[in-house]
Amino acid sequence: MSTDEFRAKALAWLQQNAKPFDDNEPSSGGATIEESKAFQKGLWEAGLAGITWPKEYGGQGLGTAEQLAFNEVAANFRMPVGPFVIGLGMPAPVLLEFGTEAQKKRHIEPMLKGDEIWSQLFSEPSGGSDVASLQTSATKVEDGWLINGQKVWTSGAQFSDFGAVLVRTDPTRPKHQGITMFIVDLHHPGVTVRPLVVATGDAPFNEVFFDDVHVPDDAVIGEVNNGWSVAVAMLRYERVTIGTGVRARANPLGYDALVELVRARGLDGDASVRRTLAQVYAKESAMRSYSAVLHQEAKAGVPIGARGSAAKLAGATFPLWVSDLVQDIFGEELALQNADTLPLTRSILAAPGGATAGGSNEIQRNIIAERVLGLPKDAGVDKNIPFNQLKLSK
Amino acid sequence: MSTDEFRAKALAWLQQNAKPFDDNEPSSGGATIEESKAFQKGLWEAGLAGITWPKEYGGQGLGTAEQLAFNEVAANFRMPVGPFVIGLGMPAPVLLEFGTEAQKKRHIEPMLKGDEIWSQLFSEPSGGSDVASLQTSATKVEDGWLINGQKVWTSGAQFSDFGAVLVRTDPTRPKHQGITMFIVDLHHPGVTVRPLVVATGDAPFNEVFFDDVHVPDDAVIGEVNNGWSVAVAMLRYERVTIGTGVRARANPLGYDALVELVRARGLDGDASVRRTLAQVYAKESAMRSYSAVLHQEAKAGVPIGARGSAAKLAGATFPLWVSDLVQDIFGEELALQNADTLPLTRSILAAPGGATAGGSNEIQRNIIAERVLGLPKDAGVDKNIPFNQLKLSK
Amino acid sequence: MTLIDTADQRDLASSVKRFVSGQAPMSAVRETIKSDAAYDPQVWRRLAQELGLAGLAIPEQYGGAGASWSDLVVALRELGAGLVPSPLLATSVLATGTLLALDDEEARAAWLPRFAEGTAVGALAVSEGTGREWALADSAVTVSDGAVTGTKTAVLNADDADVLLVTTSAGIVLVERDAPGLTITPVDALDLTRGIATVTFDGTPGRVLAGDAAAALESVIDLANLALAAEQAAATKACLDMTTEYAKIRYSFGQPIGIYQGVKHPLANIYTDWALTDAAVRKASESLAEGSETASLDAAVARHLASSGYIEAAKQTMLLHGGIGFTWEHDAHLYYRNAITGNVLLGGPTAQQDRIAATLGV
Amino acid sequence: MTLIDTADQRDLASSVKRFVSGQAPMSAVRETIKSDAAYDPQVWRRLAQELGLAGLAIPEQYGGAGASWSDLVVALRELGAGLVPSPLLATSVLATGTLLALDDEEARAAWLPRFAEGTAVGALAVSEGTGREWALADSAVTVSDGAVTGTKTAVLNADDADVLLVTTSAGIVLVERDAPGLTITPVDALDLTRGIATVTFDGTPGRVLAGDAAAALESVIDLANLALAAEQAAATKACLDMTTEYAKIRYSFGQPIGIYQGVKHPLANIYTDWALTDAAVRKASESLAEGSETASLDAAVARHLASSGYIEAAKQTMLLHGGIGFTWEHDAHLYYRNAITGNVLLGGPTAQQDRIAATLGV
Repeated sequence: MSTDEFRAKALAWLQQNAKPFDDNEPSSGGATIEESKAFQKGLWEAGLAGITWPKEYGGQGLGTAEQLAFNEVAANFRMPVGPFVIGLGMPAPVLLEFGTEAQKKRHIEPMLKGDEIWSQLFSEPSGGSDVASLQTSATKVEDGWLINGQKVWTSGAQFSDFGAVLVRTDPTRPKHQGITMFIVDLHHPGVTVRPLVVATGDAPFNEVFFDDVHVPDDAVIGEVNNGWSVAVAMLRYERVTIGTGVRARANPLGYDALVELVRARGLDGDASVRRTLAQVYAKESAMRSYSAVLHQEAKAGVPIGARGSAAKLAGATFPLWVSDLVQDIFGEELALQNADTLPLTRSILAAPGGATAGGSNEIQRNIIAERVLGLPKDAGVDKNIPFNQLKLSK
Repeated sequence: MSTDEFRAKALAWLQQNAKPFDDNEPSSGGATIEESKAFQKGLWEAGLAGITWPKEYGGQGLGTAEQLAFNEVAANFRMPVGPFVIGLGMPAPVLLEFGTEAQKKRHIEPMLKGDEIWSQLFSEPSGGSDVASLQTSATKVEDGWLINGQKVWTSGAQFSDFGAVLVRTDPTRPKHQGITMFIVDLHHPGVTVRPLVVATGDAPFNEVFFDDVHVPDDAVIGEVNNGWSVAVAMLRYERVTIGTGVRARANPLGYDALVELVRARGLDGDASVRRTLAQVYAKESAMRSYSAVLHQEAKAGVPIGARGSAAKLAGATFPLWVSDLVQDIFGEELALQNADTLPLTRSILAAPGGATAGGSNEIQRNIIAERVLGLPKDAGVDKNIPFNQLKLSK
Repeated sequence: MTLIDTADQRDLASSVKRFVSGQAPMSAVRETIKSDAAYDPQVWRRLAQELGLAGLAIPEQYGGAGASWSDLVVALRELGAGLVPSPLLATSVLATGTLLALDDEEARAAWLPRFAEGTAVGALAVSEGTGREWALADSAVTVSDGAVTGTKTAVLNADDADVLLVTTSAGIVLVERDAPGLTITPVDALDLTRGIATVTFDGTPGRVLAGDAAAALESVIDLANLALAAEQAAATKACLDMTTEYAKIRYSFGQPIGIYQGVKHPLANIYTDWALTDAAVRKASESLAEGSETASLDAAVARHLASSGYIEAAKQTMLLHGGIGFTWEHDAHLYYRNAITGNVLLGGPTAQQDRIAATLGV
Repeated sequence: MTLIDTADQRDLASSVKRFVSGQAPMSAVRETIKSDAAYDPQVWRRLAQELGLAGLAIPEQYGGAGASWSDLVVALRELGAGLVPSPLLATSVLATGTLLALDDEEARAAWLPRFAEGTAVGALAVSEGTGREWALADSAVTVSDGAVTGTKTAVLNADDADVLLVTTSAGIVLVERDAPGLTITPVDALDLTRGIATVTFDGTPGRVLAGDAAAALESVIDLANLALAAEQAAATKACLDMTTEYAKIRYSFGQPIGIYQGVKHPLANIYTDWALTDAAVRKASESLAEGSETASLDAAVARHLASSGYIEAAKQTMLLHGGIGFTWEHDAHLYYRNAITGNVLLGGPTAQQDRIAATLGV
């Protein structure tokens, strides 16, 4: 099948099975988990899931050309695949890269078919930007390991079947060297998932508690005490996922949404409001152009390196900046939260969380300074000290 | 004599010998060095110089009350004492604190009488904020020391008779422990003073070169290799001098000057220009209020500590901020530098220098964070390493 | 002009601070947030009666303590730092300030003593939407034969008020709580610590108060600016202190995050802006208390700086706390919500700048 | 739309870069600054002839290379990074763009070939002061019986021009250098690398050019925005590179200052803003070259971001270099002067924002 034929096949299937994309609705279209599972299964059955993945594990064994063709076509449809984005974006490619034959055989196809939903469990309350300081532990027992501790900021844990969980297996080694990644059955009775309510009042994440959760020896992804390099690989996939994800829902702090509200209030005659909107448009437009530059460079084989951090930083600071500007424009109305301004205030409150997720602004600035500009690295006092001698947050 | 009598005496002398203060002229009134010397001599002869200093060295032996009374009265007059501000503000009190009896007898009275002008020579090209990394050296010779090296950012060196010069006398010790302060005769043939042209095109400072400049053993202020503590004392006096100096000339980037230009151009009908001016006024007014708060607290015995750094930081960032705003207001005219806008563009170009002098913004932020907020100190890798093993700027 | 607290003010500040930490700590504030009430009536009773804050700036002849506005500002600072919900601003600043600035002895005699003893809550209904926060001559609320008709927005503590002072095109009108045709609808406020409502009048009986309404409103604007600025400056400092303490105990890469200049420098900037703002609030407080001719200017300057500085401090508080600062359970968002609300209520950022420019005569 | 340089553009960029470092390095720029001339005629001759930049975007029928504006932008970037004084912007962008956008074959045939070979300099005289940088219909420069009267400000390279294109209330007028009643007065420009003059016409003979002047000027505004933005973005990167290198070799407290987050983070911010701006310039360049309907919008966006980003980068370059960055001998102030000038010339910051809003139809 030529790429064009593949594209036509994808288009035909999507036209039959998916709704056209609508900027004004969430891309998931509010689908239930069951609906999402059915959609994913349909995708796989149509040969449209795991396009570039090996056939032996349930993939289609096709090339990048087909993947790009699919992405192009799919951008115009509402894809209720939210529950699978993490699993297929991060744990699955990591399993393909580091997993045992048995692990790949066991998990990849069920993930592609929508039968298994996966989460990624790295972050801990005391860790923050310093993921490698994680304290959740796995203690060796006769027939495997016992996991105890807490993870946080876990998306989708409430409906996930498995998690890729990063834990400390040897606290006497320096912090990066005593970490292991496990496959954990999240239905284990020792696992408690609790929704995490954030500043907006929503609960988009979970806290996950592990209380003597037993995992067998063959649940290790990669090698024992070599989990950090597996985690680094997974975070690399995370960046790709974030960077090339499905078109986001129209941003209430973006130009399009703001200009509509401004017009509805007749504020577009005010010169300073118009100038503010111009500034918002300019920055947003430049972010789009920069993203296009990076994509074109990647396609042309120019390494992107750490420059994605500049896109992340710009994307994180944009809503924080617009948050101030909208107060000048909408004034009192923002304090009262009517149907019009609720999306705005929700986005304002969510912006600091968005800036923190995936690495704080400070971390991004360090990455840009060190890896793009080549400035010397932060002193890094903790690299070679045994973990159990390190100072940690309480 | 009561404080009121002293105030009356000061007022009478100033009314006879000084012109009233005028915001629109430099406080020195463009006096020549000779005129300044004559004025200073007159002040001393009238019993108005060295008010709180011991009589035995030429001071008046009076109290703080008299000093404050004089300051109050003098604020309304133009005082052509510019050439003496540094000498009397920094080296003189340091000599009184650390000098030998002979040094005090030799220098204090001539300084008070305007017969000796002094400079302070600490900064070096490679040092910057890190003054203690100075490289100008003094080598022990039989009858004293030979000084070689370069100082920079020296005010008034071109008309100074003496300098308080900080040099390295033992490079094998950690950097703060091998420094000595000397009294150096700036008329020595090995001393070369070269004006330093800055970004504005003016030359308000000098570079001073030392080429085998011999100083006798009794030119040491304090003890050999203990010069850093003397320097710290002098820098403390510097802050006092800066903080309580004579009222500055109207700032071209300040509200008063800007509103005049705006009105002359009929721009005061523009809402965004008016708002910009409002913001400038607000910040400037708050800086004045903060300065008043600190003065009132000092008077009430509340320690100011490092909070002066907040005033310094605000004062340094203010013109940098206004520099952007005036471009919005005056547009093209700023590029053309007519008589009206020349003071503006000069101030814009001078603002980064003003921010750097007396410690960069970064240093002030560190001081505020560490000494006011109590955050942990920067790692400080160089405290205990012999100076000649330290990495230095080329 | 004395910009530092007097001994009496320091004592007052300590009493209120002690009260806040003992009787209205953040855990109690969260209880109030969870409840339907805008504030805890017990806390208000004690603030009003035990600490005497409700009547602090009310003249003795009306049962108050006859202290100056600058004393009340000291109390507002401490309550603002703790985000303590109370009708103090609505009653003892806005409503009291309005009655004192007008010239209606009957209204003063009827209400100020009850305000002073904390047995009545007053509200000032001025706003008619963004850009019309201080509507008066151009108000769309009209009075005809003693009947008020129209709508007011963003009225602080309206739902708790026993009496409403309403700006109308006919002047300032007094409406009592039980008047017919009065509808008070609490709104879903961004700020969880303030009670805010929309108030509609439909032929509601009201009495136009005697006195120069425009002049009175001018002085109430100054009071509102000063009071909000005082609360905001103190809340800014609370955010700074909270974040500074966190930066000392939170470790990242083996060191407390407060050792990194990426954390130090934003905190130093917030400190510096706060220090200037605090000084501006002190200046405005004294100006108002002394009746200085720069009182309006100083109050608007204080409010402008306090509003914008608090927004930045609260935002950085969320950011520098990392993930934890984004959780509902952390107090950072309560401050951020309060900061945004204070920024846009009773005259937003551009309104303050316009007022500064106007008072400067630019 | 291709936002990354083509192979040809990369070659052109390297040639110009090599030329700048070899023939017009900062030491040579400083010599030019010291001289009375606005640029080094030798450098200009070689840029124009050897590198072929003067005629790059001029159609082949007029002796040019017939390349696109996006190619010229590549060259402007490299010259902008080195602050190389030259009349390229005045002649090959502003004057050439004006002639190409009008419809006056006589003028095109007379001047474009000379521009292309670098033997004539053209200048566009448009501004009549702040806020009136693109005066045309409302111009105070008038034409009566073929005689031009009035004054133009901030004319780039007017003193070097062989021909001036002048916007007047009667359209765009061509005035030759030797015309009587023409007075060109070089001004004391903040930017030491640009020749700027005031031009007065006192009954000066001039010919109104054929074509839609208003439409032509619109497209010249876009070209000016794009060209300035390209220079500014490249100069921003030059400032960033200079400061980054310095941060690696300058030691303070025993470490290179680039290890401190207080230095790292501002540089990372500048990098990020530059990366976005550079992308915006690329977008605008392609839009203009392709005649996209968003060309005006994209050009104004690029200029708005480039102007403000360069100001910040140049200012930080002075600041982060500490004392040395404040000396005359250091190049930082040359960039800062250039940044401020580029920000306010040919439409200042608010004008760009207004243009963005207008093209967006807000």
